[in-house]
Amino acid sequence: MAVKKFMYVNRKAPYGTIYALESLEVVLIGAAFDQDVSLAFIGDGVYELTKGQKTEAIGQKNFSPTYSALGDYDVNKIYVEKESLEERGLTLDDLQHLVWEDEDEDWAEKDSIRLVSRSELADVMAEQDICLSF
Amino acid sequence: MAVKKFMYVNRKAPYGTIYALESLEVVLIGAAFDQDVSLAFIGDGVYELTKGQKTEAIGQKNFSPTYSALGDYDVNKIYVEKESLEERGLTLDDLQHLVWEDEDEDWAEKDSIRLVSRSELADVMAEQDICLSF
Amino acid sequence: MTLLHTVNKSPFESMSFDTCLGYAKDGSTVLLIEDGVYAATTGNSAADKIKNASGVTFAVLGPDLQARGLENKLADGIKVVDYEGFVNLVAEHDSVQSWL
Amino acid sequence: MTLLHTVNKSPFESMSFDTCLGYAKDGSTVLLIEDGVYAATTGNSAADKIKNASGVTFAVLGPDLQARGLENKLADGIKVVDYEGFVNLVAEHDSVQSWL
Amino acid sequence: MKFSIQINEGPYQHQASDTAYQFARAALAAGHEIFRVFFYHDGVNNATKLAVPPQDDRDIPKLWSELSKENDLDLVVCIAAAQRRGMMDVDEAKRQGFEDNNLNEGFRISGLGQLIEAGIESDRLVVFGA
Amino acid sequence: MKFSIQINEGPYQHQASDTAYQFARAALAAGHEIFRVFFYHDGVNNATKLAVPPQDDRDIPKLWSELSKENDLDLVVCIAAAQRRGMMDVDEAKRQGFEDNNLNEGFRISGLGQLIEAGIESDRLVVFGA
Repeated sequence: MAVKKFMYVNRKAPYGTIYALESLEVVLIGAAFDQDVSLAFIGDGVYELTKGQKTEAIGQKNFSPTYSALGDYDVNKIYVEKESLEERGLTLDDLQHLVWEDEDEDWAEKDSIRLVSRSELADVMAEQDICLSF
Repeated sequence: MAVKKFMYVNRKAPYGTIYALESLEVVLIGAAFDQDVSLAFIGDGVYELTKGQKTEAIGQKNFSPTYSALGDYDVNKIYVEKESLEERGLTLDDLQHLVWEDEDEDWAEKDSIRLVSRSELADVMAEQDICLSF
Repeated sequence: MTLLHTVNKSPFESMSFDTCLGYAKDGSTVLLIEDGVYAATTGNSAADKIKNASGVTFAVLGPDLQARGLENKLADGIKVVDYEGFVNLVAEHDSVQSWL
Repeated sequence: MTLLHTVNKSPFESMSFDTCLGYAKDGSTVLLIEDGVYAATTGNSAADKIKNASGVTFAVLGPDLQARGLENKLADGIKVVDYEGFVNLVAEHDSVQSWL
Repeated sequence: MKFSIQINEGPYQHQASDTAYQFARAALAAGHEIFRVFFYHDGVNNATKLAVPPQDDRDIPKLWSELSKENDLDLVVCIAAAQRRGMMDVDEAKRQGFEDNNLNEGFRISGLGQLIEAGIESDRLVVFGA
Repeated sequence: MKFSIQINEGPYQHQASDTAYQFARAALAAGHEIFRVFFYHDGVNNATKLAVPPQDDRDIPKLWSELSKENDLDLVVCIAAAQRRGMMDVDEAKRQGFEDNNLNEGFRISGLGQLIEAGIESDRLVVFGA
């Protein structure tokens, strides 16, 4: 069976609702299926990737470290929408630095996050077979 | 015990979510408690009052006729925010005509809906003892 | 490849509709369902945005528009479909993105 | 009488914050909680709106701001409270309106 | 001061129940009284006794149940909302002919009048929702 | 054509499950196949057998259960989401030491892999949520 293009579209902030966490759980399970996987972070979804999340006082589990493990699962196409960051007063420096190791280039460490414009991301989205929305 | 001012703040459109329906259920039960009751319709809440709702095809119960019964429950302070109507391209003519009968004036029929500006409604809200939000 | 976008939120309370328009490329279709149908009505900012989105087809789920009492407020140029029409739109496009 | 307003939605996805500002009269307090805390951060349109809302006190729930990793982005003039401070704000005002 | 709390959303999906719980704990710690916590809409789902969240996560229904036990809190689940969504205590389950029920200890099912009464009897009502 | 459906919200609170149901019926009527309906997030609450909605209202969990029976639909409830929210079939309830369970006929509990498989095996996946 041919590999399909799966895009996980993340548009919700973490902790206020569970979508971000349960979306990540699908990504981790889905990684075992050897499909062509992309993650898109749009709108408030970009807040899922902020550095320095500390959740003790709200009584929830901090799941943000899991994003940095995605590279180990061969999930390394992580699209972050430029306009969404700018609208929120954020830059890439406010987000975690996510990397993966490229087997084909002697395990060279490469950036997983691709900062793209809305228009560029729209092109990537239009090429998907499956868009999973949460 | 002194009568308290209760305001039911309705900000959600009907059918897409259950808040409008279940809010109305509270209003009907609450009417038996002889408190000073107001309803505010703000934002998408104004859509709760549109005329001509026909819900057969979506499989849900049309609960909009219940609003016209509120007058019989002595619920007759129904504030509709002017700015919210205008932003949506609606006028009072698009809404149900809600009335009540004034016992003190020989059961004269009077309008229940009070079209008010955001600023006027803010003043009314500030006088409440209890704001119930759905 | 062509994409079917669905929007189920009011354009007056949520940014989902605006975000969707940013992703709706030429040749794609935007289907308004549930509380998203309010964007299909006349005399407001959503109607203007739809008019300006050239190259994109707009459709609205009739049952949801009827339920909300706004059939007579339908803006020009928006196709009304029933659930069968919704199914057809899904079949006719290559994939579906739901702007929840 | 004074009103405590709470907002628990992001100002970038929902209109709740804007609507709340329209109802926040002089002497009232707006408390940002849950996803509402994003309005308390710098460098965006929400920060400008807060700056322009003179006569209104703004507070943010610290635990929610920390959880979201944005303590260092807190805009000027917004008071940080913990859950005890939230309780105190409720007690100090005559009633509470939650902009859900 | 006497507080009441209304919760409109179920556990986990939204933060509403978490925030309400932290608020309730802080209010009790500060010496306030909580007259009632009223679970409405999907909020009724906080009353389940069948939840088994992951071990490294909080158990929201259990937290409420324990807080109730420690502080003699009145946790009221709206019956109309509960029936729609499948929350049943043992008596209601019997009445409906079900062999199973799912209401946790510390919660009781009652009518919407309990919410209005909470508004009348309390100095403040705070609503948590989505 | 082969469809799959994902439902992210519970019954009644949001229209998601209603719309998905109408969509599924229309798809079947038009001769399409539905490979799977996957209930995720609060969507797992659609699988309850304990709901008793008002008599003049639709019974959403029952509608799904009946549609499943008539069309041999595969209704899958995510186990991780279900455990958080207190949805239990009889086997899982026994494993967890509960005397009660609440999963309706026609639904089965399984893992998230079933959602990915649905995406792989189907021509289209449509997500309904809030």
